[in-house]
Amino acid sequence: MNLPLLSILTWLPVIGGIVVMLIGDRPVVLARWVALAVSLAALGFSVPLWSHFDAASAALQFVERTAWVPTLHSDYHLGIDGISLPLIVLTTFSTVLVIIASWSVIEKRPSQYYAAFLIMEGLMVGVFSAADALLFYVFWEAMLIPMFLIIGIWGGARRIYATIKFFLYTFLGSVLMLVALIYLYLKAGSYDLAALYELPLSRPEQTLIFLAFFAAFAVKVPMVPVHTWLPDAHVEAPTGGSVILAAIMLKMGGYGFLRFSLPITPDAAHQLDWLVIALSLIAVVYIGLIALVQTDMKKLIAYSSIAHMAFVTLGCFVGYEIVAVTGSAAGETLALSGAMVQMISHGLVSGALFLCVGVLYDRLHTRDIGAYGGVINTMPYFGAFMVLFGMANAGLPGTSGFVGEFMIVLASFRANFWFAAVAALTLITGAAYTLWLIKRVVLGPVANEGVASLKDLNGREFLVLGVLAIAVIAMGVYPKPLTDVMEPTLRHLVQLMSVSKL
Amino acid sequence: MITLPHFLVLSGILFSIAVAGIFLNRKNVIVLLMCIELMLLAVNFNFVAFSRWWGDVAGQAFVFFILTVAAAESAIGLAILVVLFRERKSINVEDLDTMRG
Amino acid sequence: MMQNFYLAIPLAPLFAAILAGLFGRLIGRVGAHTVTILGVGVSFVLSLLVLKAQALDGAATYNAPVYTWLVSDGLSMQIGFLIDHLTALMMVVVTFVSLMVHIYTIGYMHEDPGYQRFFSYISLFTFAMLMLVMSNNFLQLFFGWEAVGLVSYLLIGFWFTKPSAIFANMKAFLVNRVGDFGFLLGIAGVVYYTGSLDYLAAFKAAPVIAQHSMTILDGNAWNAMTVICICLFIGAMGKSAQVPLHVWLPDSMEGPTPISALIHAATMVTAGIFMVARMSPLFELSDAALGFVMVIGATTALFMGFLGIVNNDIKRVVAYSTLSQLGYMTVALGASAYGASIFHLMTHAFFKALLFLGAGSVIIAMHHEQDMRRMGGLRKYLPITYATSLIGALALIGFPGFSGFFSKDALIDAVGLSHAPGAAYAQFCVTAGVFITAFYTFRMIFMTFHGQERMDHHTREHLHESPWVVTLPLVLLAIPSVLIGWFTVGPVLFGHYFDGVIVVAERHDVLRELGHEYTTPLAFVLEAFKAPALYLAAAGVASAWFLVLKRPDLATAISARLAPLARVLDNKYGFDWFNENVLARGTQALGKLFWKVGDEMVVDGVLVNGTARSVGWLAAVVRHLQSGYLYHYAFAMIIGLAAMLAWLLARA
Amino acid sequence: MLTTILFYFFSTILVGSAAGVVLSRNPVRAALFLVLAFFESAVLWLLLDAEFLALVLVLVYVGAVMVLFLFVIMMLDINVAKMREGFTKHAPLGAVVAGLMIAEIVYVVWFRHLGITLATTAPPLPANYSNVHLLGQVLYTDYMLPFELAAIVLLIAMVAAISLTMRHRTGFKKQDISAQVARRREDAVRIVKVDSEKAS
Repeated sequence: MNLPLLSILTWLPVIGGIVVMLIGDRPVVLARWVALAVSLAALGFSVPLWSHFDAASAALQFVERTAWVPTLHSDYHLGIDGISLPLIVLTTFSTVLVIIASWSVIEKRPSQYYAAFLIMEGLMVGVFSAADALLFYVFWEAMLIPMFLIIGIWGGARRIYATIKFFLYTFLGSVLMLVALIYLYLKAGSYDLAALYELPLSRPEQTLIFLAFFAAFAVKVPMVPVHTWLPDAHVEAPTGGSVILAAIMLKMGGYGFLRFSLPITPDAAHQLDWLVIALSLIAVVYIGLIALVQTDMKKLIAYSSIAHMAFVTLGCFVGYEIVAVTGSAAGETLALSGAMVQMISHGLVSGALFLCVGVLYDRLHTRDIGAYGGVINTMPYFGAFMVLFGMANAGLPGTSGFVGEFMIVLASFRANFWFAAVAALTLITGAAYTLWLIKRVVLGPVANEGVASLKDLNGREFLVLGVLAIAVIAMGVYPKPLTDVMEPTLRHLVQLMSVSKL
Repeated sequence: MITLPHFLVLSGILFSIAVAGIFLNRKNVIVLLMCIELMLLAVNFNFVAFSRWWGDVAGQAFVFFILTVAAAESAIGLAILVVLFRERKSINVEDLDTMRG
Repeated sequence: MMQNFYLAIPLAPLFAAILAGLFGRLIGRVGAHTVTILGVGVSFVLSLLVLKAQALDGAATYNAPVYTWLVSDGLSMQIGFLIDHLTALMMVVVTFVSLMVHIYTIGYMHEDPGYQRFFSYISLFTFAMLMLVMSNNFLQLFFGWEAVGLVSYLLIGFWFTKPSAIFANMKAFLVNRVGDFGFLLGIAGVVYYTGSLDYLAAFKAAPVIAQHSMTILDGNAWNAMTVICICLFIGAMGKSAQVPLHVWLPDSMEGPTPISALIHAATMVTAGIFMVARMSPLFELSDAALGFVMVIGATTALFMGFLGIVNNDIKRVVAYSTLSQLGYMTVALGASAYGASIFHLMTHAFFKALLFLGAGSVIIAMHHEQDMRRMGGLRKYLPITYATSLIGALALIGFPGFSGFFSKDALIDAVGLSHAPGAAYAQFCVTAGVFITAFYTFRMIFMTFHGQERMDHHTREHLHESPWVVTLPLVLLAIPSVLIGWFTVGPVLFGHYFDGVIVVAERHDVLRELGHEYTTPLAFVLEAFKAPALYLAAAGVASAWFLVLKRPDLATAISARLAPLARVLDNKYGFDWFNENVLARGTQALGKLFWKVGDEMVVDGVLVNGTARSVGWLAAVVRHLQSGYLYHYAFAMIIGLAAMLAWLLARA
Repeated sequence: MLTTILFYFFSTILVGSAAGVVLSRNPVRAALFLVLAFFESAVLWLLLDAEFLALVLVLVYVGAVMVLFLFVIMMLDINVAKMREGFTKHAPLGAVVAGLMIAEIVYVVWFRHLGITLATTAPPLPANYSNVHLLGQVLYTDYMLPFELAAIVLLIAMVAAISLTMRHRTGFKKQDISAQVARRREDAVRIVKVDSEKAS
């Protein structure tokens, strides 16, 4: 198999998106089917990616490299390891679901809507597979544009406010990242990530670079206190936008930490790990409580996303404390692995929950929790799915939501009892806001005529939620294939983290 | 004995007079334009003087270009002035504040 | 080969649950109950074989993984089975009660539209519970632990249109989650010190753990084992409804009665007891943790019993009785009498399931009326129910010869011998609890089956004995409730049944001390006549008879006289009030505060929009510099030029 | 010696006329002072052996640009009195800035000459020196491209000036050929069907 799989995965959806855009809305059916075909093809191409991936190696695989901007010593350099692979598959997977889910829901310029998602898919794959910092940055920023348009064009009433907030927040962070990348380039003379990994840096340099990266990635994750763009963006985004935002965009922050912050500035990361850990733990409690009092379903799920992503950042950085306390690196890989699993799982679960909200919104055109009640009476299948995904969100064992949290709690106990204790509070808060949501929306007697008139899931919705449900349960029952793929890469990462670059 | 500094100081004085003129005649656009011409003249003086002292005729070529641009500038400036006067019946700078923030 | 055999035990009900749950419409009502009963029946029969192999044939302990769930960082997390004497016993209890409840449900739920769903749930529960007891590692234990919680959630909220039911199920899940919070930390502690999730590895490393100490709060070094055990026990407190995490259990009675019997009396709530017994090698190493367990258990045993006295809802009385009995089991754990605790767990499973199902039978007959004040004199209408309920009640109060007697009596004696911290308090509680138990149990029996008929005319005309699917389980449960003690007290309690499974430190071993005096079951029964417990129970029954049947007016007078006390009991010591008004409202208020002040005012208001506003303000200020006058710009340019020149000159 | 006298003589007049440009009340006078200043400059440039530029200055500047200035000044009806209001308002500031600049320039010229010996007379010119010849050689070889650009700049300035000042008067009848060609039958002819026999 000598196909340039990564390039195909990156550019096929982009080109497909342009084609869909050119087809236009007349006829919509054609645009839709082409979009579906393209996304399915991308998913198809990610199958050999997984099957041909050598899980025993930590090296970059499927490498493609040609000169790109020779004057800046930047190459078109793609390659994936165990960190990127699951995220790429998650990307192609969720794009297919989003396209199916928005099959007949979007009325305004549907072909452009599909095109935006396809183009974004390609760019996101590019982000995850770029092995050149400049290339990464280009994909990273380019990806904002389709998302900006999706929220700005197909969003809700306050979409302009939300898009500007979203854009400014993320852009502010990534500009600082660009500064850091340029500095690194001037020092290393190359944008190649491998070269940056080996670049020795003094402590002040590392600290500044770390903070610049932190600005970019913390916004994306998002971490407290730079999280307020997320609830607004989610509330205003169309369902598909919310799904991609939650499922993949947030992962870029975590991916950035793993790919840039930890290996490039290990000493600064060690020095400042208290900051990240403190913010993560604060997020678990603080955001958990905020989620409890939300009255808008999407906002609630958005806040729960923040709390769940706090586990990712905790898992990424708790390793340094483990070494500091126990003197051995045991548990570090576990924490990183937990962070990765949590990212994938959160992608599936929060995506599914947003789709559930979308299902309700399509019918009654409100996201207000108070407008629902007893939905399960009229929509039993939907109710079952919602309870399942709610339980996954609350981290029930046997669903994917449990795996990552479990690993991270186990690992952070090594660092400090209280880290684990505060993190484990999510068992309570997570269950509280999720179950209360389910109680108010799904269970109970039929609340009003609107609910009484609801129709249960149609085949398309059932298909999408069913596929996600299978994925969530499969990952909860047997997560080994996933962690096996990542393990060597993460071990390698732990090594990079532990070698001082001073 | 005339030395280079003579000319340089002369051009400096000219330039400074022009600067002072801009402050004094701040309301009259035409005089402002004239002051700018004076400034350019001062600059040209420097070019010519240096060109003479260093025996490099390129300085004079630059003066040539400056003259060209200055001519173009005053032509357009005066044209704008005429249009402005037609619109506003005034060339008083104090009346021209539509660009205020 | 053995693995497939063991695997079949939990998977049969799981398969049945999936079939009934996902294809319920396809296979219909009969199909649903056939397939689930078949599934549970298969696992019951197989469990019996396992018990026979373990207990009688002396089969070796089986401990092997089924599959590897996940490997990371050298920590291998596996799903696997540990089959030994304890497990085998639990499996039989679980599958037997479950089977009875399945059969009973055919009658109890036959009018319900969610018939298939219900069967699917209880089968799923059986699967989860089996996974819990058969586990050989903490991961699977936690999985089963939460899975039974999930099914409990689903079943309490089975009638999802009933607001009280969906409130109760959320409460149950959340309170359990508070326990699980501690449990998870305990597991994390075990993994930290042993590097493995396996029971045996943890047990082997236990002495090492006990030598470590942890600094939890500054300056306070705690023994690591104490911390771990208390954390694990917090989990048990949630699941086994110990004070103060007991609040969910009475409310869980909002669910259908069969599941009250199955989950909230016989099996799930005993998971905590089972777990602590399973972890005996760990708990034995921490006297502090044992003392904690004992005090909590004793408090639960006595004070929850009081609540049984004042309640008039037949199911809730049984529920409080369950709480109290769980307290007894916990006390026994604290006294290191794990065997007694498990023994009581087993007998309690039978007679409490019996009592619940009996109550259910009454409720069916009364057309879903649960208030005992509207019953009375049902003895002649429901003879089988009456007889079996009476058997259950006698077992519960520890009437000599009934199963409950053996377990309870041994348990009280064991506590009396214990020297653990808090043993004196515990002994007082369990002894006083005997009187209380007898009193509320027979108050219930008398109010329901004896005395005046207080129901309305319409109900009375339709009173008749329940169908055979309801009474058959009652009878089948009544048999072990009477007899099981005679056969098992010797081997299980004082024999060597739990050798090698439950580890008891030499100095804690109260059961062995008791065992020295033990000869035969009959002697054991006769021995009881020397102890105060029996007389206390008799006094309890007598006072119940006196206050309920003979002088009902006196009961009212007493409660009027003791009004403040009655109010405290009526309010259930204020736990619910505290949870709802302080905890729930408090966290909500805090959440709202964080949201409105933290997110909207500080982050969004000051930081985000504040930045935007300050930029706007700056722009407004700077805007005034743009006067629009040409000469201002010219001035600026010239002055700037002069200044720049000056700077250049000064610098060079 | 003669050059020194000439220099001082003409430069005095130059400075004086420059001051006149700045200070005179009437823009016409200011323009005339500027003309004088250009003349003096031309003479001084002759002293610097820049004959061609001196002539260009007189021909182009005095002959064309300044005439344009005068023309515009006279064409526009300028309220001189109002223009002079607050004439001295910014005079102190102007004086300070101008003084500062003089000081800076003098400072540069006298103290910061970067080691170049300035206080010398101009180097002697070769015998067959021809200013025009040399300038032409430079302009048409090394500065060919800028020279042509300058031409384009002038052209653009011309076009711009014309288009800016062109007045579109209304009320004329003009022939619009493109409109005539673009006319189609449908625009002009309307076929009306008249019901002749119907009684109203």
